[in-house]
Amino acid sequence: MRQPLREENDAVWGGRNPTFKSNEQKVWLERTVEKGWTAPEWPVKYGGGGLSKSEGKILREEMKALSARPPLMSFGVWMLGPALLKYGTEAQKQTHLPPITRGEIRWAQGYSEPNSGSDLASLMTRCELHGDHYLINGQKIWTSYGHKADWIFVLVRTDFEAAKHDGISLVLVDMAQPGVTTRPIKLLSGMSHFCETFFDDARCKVDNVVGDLNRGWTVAKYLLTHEREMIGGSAIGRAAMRPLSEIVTQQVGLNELGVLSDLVLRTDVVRTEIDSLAFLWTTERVADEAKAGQGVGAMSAMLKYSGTELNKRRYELMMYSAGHDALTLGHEANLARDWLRTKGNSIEGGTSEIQLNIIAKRILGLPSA
Amino acid sequence: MRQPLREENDAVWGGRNPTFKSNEQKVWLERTVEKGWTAPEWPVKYGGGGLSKSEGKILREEMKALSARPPLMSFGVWMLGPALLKYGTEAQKQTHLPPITRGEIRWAQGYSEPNSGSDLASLMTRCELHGDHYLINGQKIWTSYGHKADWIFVLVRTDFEAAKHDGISLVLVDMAQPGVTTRPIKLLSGMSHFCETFFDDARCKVDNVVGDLNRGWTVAKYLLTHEREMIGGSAIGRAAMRPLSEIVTQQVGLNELGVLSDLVLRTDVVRTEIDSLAFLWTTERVADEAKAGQGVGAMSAMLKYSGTELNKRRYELMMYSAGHDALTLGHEANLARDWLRTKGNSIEGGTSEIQLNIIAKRILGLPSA
Amino acid sequence: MAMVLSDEQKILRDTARTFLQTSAPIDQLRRLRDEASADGFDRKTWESVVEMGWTGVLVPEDHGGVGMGHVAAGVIAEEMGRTLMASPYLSTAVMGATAVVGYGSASQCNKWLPPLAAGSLNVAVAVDEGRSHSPASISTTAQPTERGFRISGSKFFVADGHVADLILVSARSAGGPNDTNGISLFLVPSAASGIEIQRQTMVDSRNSATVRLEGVEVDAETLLGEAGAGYSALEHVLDAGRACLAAEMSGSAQQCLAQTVDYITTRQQFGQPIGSFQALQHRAAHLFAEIEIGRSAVIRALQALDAASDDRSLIVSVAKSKVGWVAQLAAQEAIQMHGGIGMTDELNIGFFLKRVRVAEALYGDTNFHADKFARLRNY
Amino acid sequence: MAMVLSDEQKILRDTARTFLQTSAPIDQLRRLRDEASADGFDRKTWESVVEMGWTGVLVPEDHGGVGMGHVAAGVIAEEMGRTLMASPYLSTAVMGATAVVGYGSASQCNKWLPPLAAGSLNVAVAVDEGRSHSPASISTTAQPTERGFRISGSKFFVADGHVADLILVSARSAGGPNDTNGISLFLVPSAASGIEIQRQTMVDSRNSATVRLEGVEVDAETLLGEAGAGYSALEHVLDAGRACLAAEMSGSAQQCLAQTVDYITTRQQFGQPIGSFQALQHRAAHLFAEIEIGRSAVIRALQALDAASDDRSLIVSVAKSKVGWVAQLAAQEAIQMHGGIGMTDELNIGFFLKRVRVAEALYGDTNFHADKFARLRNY
Repeated sequence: MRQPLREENDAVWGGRNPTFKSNEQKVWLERTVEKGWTAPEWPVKYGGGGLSKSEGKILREEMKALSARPPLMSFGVWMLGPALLKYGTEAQKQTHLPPITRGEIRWAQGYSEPNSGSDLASLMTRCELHGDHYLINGQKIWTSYGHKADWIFVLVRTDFEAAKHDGISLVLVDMAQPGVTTRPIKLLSGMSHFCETFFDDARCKVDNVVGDLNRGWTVAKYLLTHEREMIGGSAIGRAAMRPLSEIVTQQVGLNELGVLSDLVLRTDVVRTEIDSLAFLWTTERVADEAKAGQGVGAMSAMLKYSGTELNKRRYELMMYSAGHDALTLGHEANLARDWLRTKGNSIEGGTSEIQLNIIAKRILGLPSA
Repeated sequence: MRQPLREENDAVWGGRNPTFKSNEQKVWLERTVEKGWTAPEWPVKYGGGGLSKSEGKILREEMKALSARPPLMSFGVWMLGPALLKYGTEAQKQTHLPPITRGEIRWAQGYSEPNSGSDLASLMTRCELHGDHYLINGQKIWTSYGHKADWIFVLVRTDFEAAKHDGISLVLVDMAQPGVTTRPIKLLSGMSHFCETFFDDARCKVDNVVGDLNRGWTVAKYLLTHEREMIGGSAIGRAAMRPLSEIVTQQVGLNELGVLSDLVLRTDVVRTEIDSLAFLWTTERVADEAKAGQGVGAMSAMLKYSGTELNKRRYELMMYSAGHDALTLGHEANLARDWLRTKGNSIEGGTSEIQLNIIAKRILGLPSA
Repeated sequence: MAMVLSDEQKILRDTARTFLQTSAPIDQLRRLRDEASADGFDRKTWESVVEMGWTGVLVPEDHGGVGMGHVAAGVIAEEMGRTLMASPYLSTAVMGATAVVGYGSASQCNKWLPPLAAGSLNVAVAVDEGRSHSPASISTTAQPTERGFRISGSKFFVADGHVADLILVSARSAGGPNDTNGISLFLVPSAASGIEIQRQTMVDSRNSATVRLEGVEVDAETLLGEAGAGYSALEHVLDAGRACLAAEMSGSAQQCLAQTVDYITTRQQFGQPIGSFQALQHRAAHLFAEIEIGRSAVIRALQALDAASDDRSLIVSVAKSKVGWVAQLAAQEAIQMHGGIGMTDELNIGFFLKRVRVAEALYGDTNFHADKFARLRNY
Repeated sequence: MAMVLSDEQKILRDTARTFLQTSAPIDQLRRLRDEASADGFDRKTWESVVEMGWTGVLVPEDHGGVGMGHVAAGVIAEEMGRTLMASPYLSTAVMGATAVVGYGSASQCNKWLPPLAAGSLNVAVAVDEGRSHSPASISTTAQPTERGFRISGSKFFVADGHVADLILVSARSAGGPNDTNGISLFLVPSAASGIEIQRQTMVDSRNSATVRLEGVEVDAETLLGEAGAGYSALEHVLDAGRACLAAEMSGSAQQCLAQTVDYITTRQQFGQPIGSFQALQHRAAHLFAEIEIGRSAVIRALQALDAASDDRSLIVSVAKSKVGWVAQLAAQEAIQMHGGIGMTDELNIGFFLKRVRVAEALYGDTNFHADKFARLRNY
């Protein structure tokens, strides 16, 4: 397992029907679960490793130094867990956290709706009390791996009279029931891991509301911060990848003076490399500042914005350097597919425009219109 | 006079107290005035050349082919004249147009106010009837060459009850009176041709209102189109200047492979040259389309926006190529002064932001907030 | 020359727009892709194109064409760019015609132009041999034989090569790997013995082919122009293709902007159309300005081809480089402004992103032409 | 190393900020300019700077300094960038100290460091001879003599050269025009016979000088390090200067953004603060992101100097190139967002635009360092 992941398909996601590409993957997950290292900084009683932030950082660095693969990819670990730890009841924590750390339950995120994209709080999925449980009706979209998930955390409207942000709740729904169906959405890269998820009298027990009823917006925002950090985290991974110039030089070659043969491309590559390094250091600095209790909370918006825009630039330049080869369908490196996929980076998880709005308002304090 | 203008200071602006740097300048002006070629397309009876648009274009091209200098720089010709021809009374045309064509009266523009920049229509300069004349009180800013002008066309508020755009009039005011004073504003280049202009019970005859009273906003907008075209026109002049690459190559030199020694700068230079050529052709195309009765009226906003942004890029690259030399005060080429001056290009005559607003709303038809 | 369309060209534009939007809307390309069409284009629509005379747009009337010139050819390409009609138009009607009309002998013109104009002869241009466009870097050889030449080599990224009847092949009859001297052009029937054509579907759902020539024996009549002196003809043919690709990309960019403006005018978020947000307005306005600037470069390049201007290469490089960049900006901005739906295959914009990428790479990407421009200006 | 300031460094930052905003606000620079000050900096303020120990920031305690390191030196430079304090800090306390501390013999350290830390010795670095920065392209010669060397040549753009007591001169004792071998460094008293120093006021109202050396006789003791092997020492000294210039520009960029945010929050147009318009919000937010990314590069570069990292040159080039670009963006955006008032000399932003331009050019502009980065990565 000491090889970087090459594709998302190679990763272990767990769940009720887990798939492992090799026995090593299974063993690696079991060993890390024993140590609580699928969620190193969670309390031991919930299946975590009980490490402090500093210890967690050391573990991550050691793992990175070993080129160890992440044992488990999990929206439960990255997103729902932190929200449950902060806002969940003790019973919710005991019920939901340990299966997450063991990779037994795979979670999906039910946030966006067809008419509520950037304006998330305008969501209209209905959640109404019906005896001792809720009935949920509506549609979510951009549910990542919704067709493979076991449970879903869903933003729903529980008060239709209240102001936009005041009638929203976050509920936990088991997807293994007839009222929940999913349909994959084909992306322009030809791939599809996003789904539409439909709720048709889907049931949810009353004790599966996270935080106070009608106060889900607070929980939702907290969870979004972790989503941005997760995306920022994958940006770190990308930035630490093979230097762009190495890839480009191999493709394009050097001229008699020892500089890249395509002089115009060289300028774009060097600027992108400089920006990438400085961005990589920024992710480190923001993490160090957070650890030191300094820094600004909304910085995750800045990392999400700059990291995804930079990743798009990186792939554009890789496409230029690969030339005609990459434009052939079925080209073995699948570069074109990955390049097309990057176009969604600045849309999913909050568009670049939304991140800029957050920076403008929460960090710079600029006035609303 | 078959040498391009090197500096604005070299130009002939006319006026009650005209200055000529040489007798040739004076003779050249007199000769062109005789032919009506200071305003080639105006009617002969108002001192113009009586040429059609096609003939005017031929004249301009021939002048350019001869490298002939413009005989007269004149806001009267470029801006006020077209507005008077369209909206003025016969008496106003007879009174004001001939002195403009002869370079006898130099005009200034009184539009912006300290609190009415981009939001021009919020202007507050008062114009009130007082017997058989108006009294004007208020302050204008960014009056180009206000301290050297004889008359000024001023946007004033004549109805204080009406909606913002409905109480504005355009009036013509003689500056040779005690109620009008000017004060130059020092720009960051150290130069100053902009003024503040103060009106303190300045007088203006009732027949010096252009167009209908309180309907000045229509005239004002028409006049602004001509201002943008004028700025677009100077952009043409600039684009037709010595190619950027020639200047840069001379400064920076070529390497062993015959390409510019500064490889990174080379990329920026070539992209700017490509954009400049394509922009130059766009000014020609827009003119050809206008002549053919095609095209979009608000295109002047696009030319103003792109032309000024391009000019800023051009000067940035000239600064890079000149290196340390240009950073010394008193450097003979005065490049730094001109570079600093370009920073105002995208602000004066309507900011780039305003031009983009115009394109978005009037050309693309995007909705208002 | 005034940079406006003549009345004749305007009629052509309006006809083309109506025809293409009715008979070859972008859904046609989607269908061809989803059905994995063997031809990669719709034969029925192509027949209508032939009937309208578009295949003869550059062919003189005395050879069965309509001889309307490059501006007209570009008008058609621009309209095709709006609906992304797939067809051998560029290879055949633009580049093939430019080659034969410009450099063919009387007998070559008589032989090839009438069927080309009549739509019964498809041409493909086989020039590149490597990762990226570099027309002088070829190692395909043409050795003199008793009856003509023997050609051997491999050509990649040959647009529409799989449906070509005649292939324009550049081959080296003298000189070293990057010499512009020593390159000869041949009009080789695709059915000639020793030619192997392998179709490759591209990311834009259009076609290109790998063409392998193994000791292909051709007679002297296949030589276009003079032996060893074909490079300037090749550049001319390529420039015609580049200018029309720029026209096509310009049409695509305009379509991306138009669709985006429509979308943001109607899509509501935060209680108002997102097109009322100033940040999107300014980006759309900036894109509009860039598209307009690109359009001027396109018409200038097409006029330069018609006028056989000395500056043709420089002007064409401006157009290909500028519009290649602008069209990518347009497609990217269109996706971003469409938000979530912009990521999906369902939205047509993805087709534009893909086609523009391929068109931008074809016959020299924006960097290639920027570099060429700089070299033409000696820096 | 964690990329956060230590407690000691935070105290230094707070002290510096308070002092500079009180005692050396930007109006000081305006006054120096308008009065055409002979020194080009304020002697009284400089005395306070000396008292606070900033001139000794890189000088070890046993030579009279406080030895706080480059991160601390950068913290001071960054705060100076916020108010544009003019002083010989960079030449003397950063580059002069780096040279002597890093490469001086025991006797040179004993001789020069105590007065340097005590503020009684100003140093200037004389390296460039041409239009742009190119430290190996020198033709100033150092010929061996009986008692030492004879130095001849002309140096341009010597920051603070007119107030220097000691000039660090790079001269060629062997090798051709662009060789990095054969360069020697000398600590030459500015009073030495044969030196002519001509002050030049720069566009940023700071000073630089032309230093001409005509057969200047110096003894062997003036040689810093080994003869002919001075290039790597020179690069080290320059890197220290470049990193602190990046820190200074980062401070200037942050100040430009802060002033702009203040302005657009209050300036009303169309009945609302212009800072509520989304286009300006997004541009300000983008600028914020760029400034933050630049800040990371600065602290990383300063840490690399403290750690004597092998990657020092590469990291410093990232910082100088990135921040040089960001600071120009910040000044330009600040002017544009201020609108009309942004064009005037009355607004302080113009001083930032001018200073950033000079700082960006000093010791290699953003293109120079981009190119250097690419060469260090072998492409």
